[in-house]
Amino acid sequence: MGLALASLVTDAGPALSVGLCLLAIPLIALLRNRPNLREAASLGVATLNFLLVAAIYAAHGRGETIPVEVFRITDDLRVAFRVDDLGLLFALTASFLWILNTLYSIGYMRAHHEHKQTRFYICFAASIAAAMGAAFSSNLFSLFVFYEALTLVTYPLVIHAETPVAKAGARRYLVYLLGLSIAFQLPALFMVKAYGGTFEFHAEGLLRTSTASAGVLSLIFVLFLLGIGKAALMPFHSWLPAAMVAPTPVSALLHAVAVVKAGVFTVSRVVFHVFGVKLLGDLGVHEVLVFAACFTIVTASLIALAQDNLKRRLAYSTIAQLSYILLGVGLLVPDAQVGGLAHIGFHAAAKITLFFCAGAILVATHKTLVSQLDGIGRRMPITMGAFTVATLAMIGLPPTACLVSKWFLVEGAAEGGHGLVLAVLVVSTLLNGAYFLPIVWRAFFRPSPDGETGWKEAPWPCVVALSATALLTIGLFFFPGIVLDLARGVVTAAGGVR
Amino acid sequence: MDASLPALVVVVPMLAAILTALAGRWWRRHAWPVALLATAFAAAGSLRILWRAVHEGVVLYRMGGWPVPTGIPYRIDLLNGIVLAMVACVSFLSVLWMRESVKREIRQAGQASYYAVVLLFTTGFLGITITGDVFNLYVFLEIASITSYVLVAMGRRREGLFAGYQYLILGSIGATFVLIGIGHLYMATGSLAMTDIAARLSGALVDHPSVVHTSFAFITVGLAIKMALFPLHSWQPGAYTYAPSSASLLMAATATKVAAYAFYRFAFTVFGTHYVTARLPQVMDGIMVMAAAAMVVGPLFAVRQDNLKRMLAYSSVGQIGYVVLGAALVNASAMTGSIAHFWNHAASKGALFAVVGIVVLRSGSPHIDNLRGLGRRAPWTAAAMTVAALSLVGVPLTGGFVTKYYLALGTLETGRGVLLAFILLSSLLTAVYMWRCLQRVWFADPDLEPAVTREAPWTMRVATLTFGAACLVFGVFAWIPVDIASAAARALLGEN
Amino acid sequence: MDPLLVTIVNDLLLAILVGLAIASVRLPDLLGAVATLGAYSLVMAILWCRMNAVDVAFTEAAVGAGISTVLLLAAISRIGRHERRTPRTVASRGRSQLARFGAIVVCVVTAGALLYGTKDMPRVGDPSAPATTHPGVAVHYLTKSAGPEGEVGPPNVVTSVLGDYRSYDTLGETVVIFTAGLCVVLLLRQAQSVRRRRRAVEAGPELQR
Amino acid sequence: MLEFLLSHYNYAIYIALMMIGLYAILARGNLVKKIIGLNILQTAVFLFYISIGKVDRGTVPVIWPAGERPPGFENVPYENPLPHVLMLTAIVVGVSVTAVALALIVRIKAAYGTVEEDEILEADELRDREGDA
Repeated sequence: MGLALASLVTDAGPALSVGLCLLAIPLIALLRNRPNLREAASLGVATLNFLLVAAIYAAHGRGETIPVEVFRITDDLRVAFRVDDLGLLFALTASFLWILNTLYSIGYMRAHHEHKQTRFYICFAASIAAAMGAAFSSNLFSLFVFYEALTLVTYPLVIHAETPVAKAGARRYLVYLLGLSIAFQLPALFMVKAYGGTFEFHAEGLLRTSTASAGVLSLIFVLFLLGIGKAALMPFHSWLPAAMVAPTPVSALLHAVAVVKAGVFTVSRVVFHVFGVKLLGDLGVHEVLVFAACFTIVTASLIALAQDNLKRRLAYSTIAQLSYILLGVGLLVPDAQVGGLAHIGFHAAAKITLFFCAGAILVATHKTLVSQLDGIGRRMPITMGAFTVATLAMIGLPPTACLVSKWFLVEGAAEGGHGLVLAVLVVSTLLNGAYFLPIVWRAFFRPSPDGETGWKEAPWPCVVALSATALLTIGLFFFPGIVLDLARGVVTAAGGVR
Repeated sequence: MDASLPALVVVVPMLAAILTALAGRWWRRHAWPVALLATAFAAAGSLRILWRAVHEGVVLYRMGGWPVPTGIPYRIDLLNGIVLAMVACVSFLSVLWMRESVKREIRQAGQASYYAVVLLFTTGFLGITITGDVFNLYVFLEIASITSYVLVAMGRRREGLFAGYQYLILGSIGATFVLIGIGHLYMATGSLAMTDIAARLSGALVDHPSVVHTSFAFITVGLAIKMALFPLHSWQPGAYTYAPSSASLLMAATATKVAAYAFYRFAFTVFGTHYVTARLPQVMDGIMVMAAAAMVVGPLFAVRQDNLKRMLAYSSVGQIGYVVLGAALVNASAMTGSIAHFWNHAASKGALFAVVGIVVLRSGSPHIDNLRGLGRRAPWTAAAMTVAALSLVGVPLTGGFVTKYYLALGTLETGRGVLLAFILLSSLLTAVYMWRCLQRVWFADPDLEPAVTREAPWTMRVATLTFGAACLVFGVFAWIPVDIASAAARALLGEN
Repeated sequence: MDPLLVTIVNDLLLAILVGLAIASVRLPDLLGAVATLGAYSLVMAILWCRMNAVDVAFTEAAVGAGISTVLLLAAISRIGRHERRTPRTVASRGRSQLARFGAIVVCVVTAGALLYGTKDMPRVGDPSAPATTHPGVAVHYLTKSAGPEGEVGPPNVVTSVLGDYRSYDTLGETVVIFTAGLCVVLLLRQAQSVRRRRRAVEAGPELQR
Repeated sequence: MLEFLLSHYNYAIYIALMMIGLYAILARGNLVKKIIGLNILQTAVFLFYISIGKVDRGTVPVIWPAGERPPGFENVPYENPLPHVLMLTAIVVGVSVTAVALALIVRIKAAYGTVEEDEILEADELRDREGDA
């Protein structure tokens, strides 16, 4: 009986989850004239969705379930879902943070008197639906559909302000993400089908039986790397800072919850379930990924140093941190892969905190530049406290979760004998410190220029949300089990057992 | 009734045309309902014929009961079943759409005659599609052509007259070339029925090979003019730009694709797959190059247009490349994509021209800036346009993606991966010019006065939304067109 | 008549055709060109008559030499009879030179293709040509259509084919005429209304409705 | 070679006529001249078809009742009637196209004041430029 229920949950759960998020759209639209109910609906759906994903997690044993077809477009093209560790890792992260992100949005959007809030919440719900769909997709086509949908539904969020700057930023966002995926990811997709015969993911890589030449297979991998723009590998990263024109909750959504995580998630899917660790190792083409990631980490950190705009500095930090994940996955060493995958969850918690804080500062004091933050810690102690915690996470210091993932990374790199990678990790840690710690120092140890000292925190939903994510960042340091187990599950199934 | 349906599908619009033309003087107000009913009958009938073709195999109707090489047969297999349904349904939706537009753009005294010409246009293309006799195809080709020339010339601007004339000159050269090709074919085989020619072709190739080759060359070039295949497309942008909106809609969604169908029919049924692959591989390669070039050149010109009609006309120059590429690759997957594109392109281009027609009706001009305000003031129309634009670009879950997927698979299967680059470049360019439109629709500067101030009349809205919905249906339930298209492709190639 | 004489007369007619066609195309006076075209059609009709295609010859004489010429004359009476032979501007001179060059290229290529086609053609009058011997088509019409027991009846096989075997083509042909008539009326009526409107504008605003 | 030329003389002439017509359509600037060219082109194709149907020593395809043929003609073949039928249709189609074309030309003359292609193109270009400005 219990087993039957469990299999029911894992079979129907993914589709239900996507459906639930989509259901929020008409609900929000109907309640467009009653803001309280509208926001309550958003929050309610977010909570329900997380509970659903949690239930799927609880019901899911090890390994992966059998794909459940949602609908058939043609015989070749099917939208189908299944539950596996990698998908759950992404889905759990996104669905949990969505609750907090929604809560935060309510405070932020109201305090800011933003226009077109209904459109905002609709697109918000649609983007999380797309993220859930991507997480649970059981084949490459399905994943591609949700990946593209995510781009399209987040576009109205990025252009939200509809100012010329917002339009320019949003155009770059769309041109990069859509252009790259049409130009590179789409041919890769076609080639996978033509040379691999199927779109269905396989634990050891669907291309493992392909008879195509090494050159063709390497080309496919490189096309994927070029085409998955959401992973923000340099030189295709510039959409991410450009998208900073969006309202802060959107930036949080882009950076922590859905968009960039969908990018690294897709790369992980390609590495593990399209190519497989063994095939990639034989081809040797993973070196491309490793070098690109190393280059991105160092370069992005250096650029971040020079940014005065807080959100832009955070954006470049994100670019660097994403490459940690890609680096870990690309090293093809089990420990490094566990670290990289775990970083998906850990970085999300920390980075969302940072964006929440940046938004809270903006709402409370209308400040956007790092150089304006002198003494802000005394006016907004909770916010800056959370900020400090997240900063420690970015550098990789205890007591934050990112230490755990970084530790695995370092261990994996050492194990694989990648001296260069180790050096990059050391340098980037120093650089992270160099561009984050001065902010903390300014906030707490420099006097406020205008001499104001009274408490002036952001609206309570914002403060609650950012405190929760900061606590989560610490909590995951002590209890990293859930995330690590899922990451290990992925790596083990891929044949990386020791 | 069911048995004679193939004849009725063509004859009913024909008679309705004569009726509206003759009775139009006293009956002016009834022209539209008559046209609507006639095209509705044709649409329903052609869907029924397609259904029969899917479930019972080839539908054969012998005119006058004469056996096949002696008399004229109507022969509907999956390929022309698809095209027949496309033409009839597009005609029905276009007629439904055009009532308000015709009231505005055509002089009152000419409206009844205009509907008659529209019906004859439909008759012509239905006839081309359904017939199994090559000379009969030519006769209906001329009916379709003459009406096309006049439809173009009915535009309000004088440029329409000259565009119509230029179309007439090139179109007549094309039709004459087809006639020359048919003459050579007749000379070599002694027959005019398609299946009979196909059966006698191997003998003809032994006795009169050069006659057969010349025939193929002239039919191909003639049809290439008719389908506006790059670089023989020069008549098309002017024609679509200056024609009345209703005529642009009707022509863009049907005309060139029917010529492309005729090419499929000649190449694979009359001349036969073996002939085009074994005897003329270089010719097919040449057509492939033209198709690939069209796919890129069309959008390249479209990107620079500010006149929406001209933009969409150049877009059609590119899209016909998708339809022809499948034939040129002679591969089941690619051909599946191309045949499915008959429907996909009809849906997306139909929706886009319908929207442009609404913009012209409401704002008076097809300039791209007149799209502003559409999203706020006419959300349904704007939604249809968005879906159609996404389909044209080839975003997943729209019909366009399905086309691209199967074409791409075909290029890879035949080892011509280079063509993939053309497909993708074409998609990117399409995304660029469609984006120029969509941005004005949805994100126009709110301070500017909207050019479109209210939603379209219900007839237009229903038709436009149906076109838009079709883009989605063919993308989400793509197995409907793809299963048929794939079976049609395999039948043409003799695979099973 | 002596077969050789027949051939010579026919070939002479063909040569005359070419001459008339060239003249018709080259004459700057449109009226003259149309008259020459009429003569061309007439000679063509005579030739077809000599080739035993009497029905076609009648039709060509009536329609090609008759109606076409009348239509062309009617059109010329409304637009003027002189073709302008000298380009007006530098741009149009360039354009017309380009057109001429393009036309020559197209003609050479087309002629080449057609000449290639004649390589394996059965000679004119070959009794064993496929078109003549196809049992289901030409032979069927000639042997089964006529007479009291025939499938159709009338002795003139052209009538039988036109009216019965391929009556559907004939229906299409009728529709083409109808279409053309309808289109011409539609186009010219529009012109009348344009002219009427212009006259109304010239007459003054009070006359406009 | 000479024999081939003589036996295919009809075809050579039809090709020559076609080229005259095609050249006039493409190279002539006067719209009426183009139509004259189109007429020549079409008639040339008709000649081609009629030549296909020619049979040596053949007679008009009007069937005599069995045994009633005049003496000396008992074994004379009939011409192939099918090309004749096809060309009856094609002639009518051709004149229809001519009629429509002429109606268009009359309208063009009324709208542009000229029937010379280059003048019309210049007028359109001028209007486009003014439209842009």
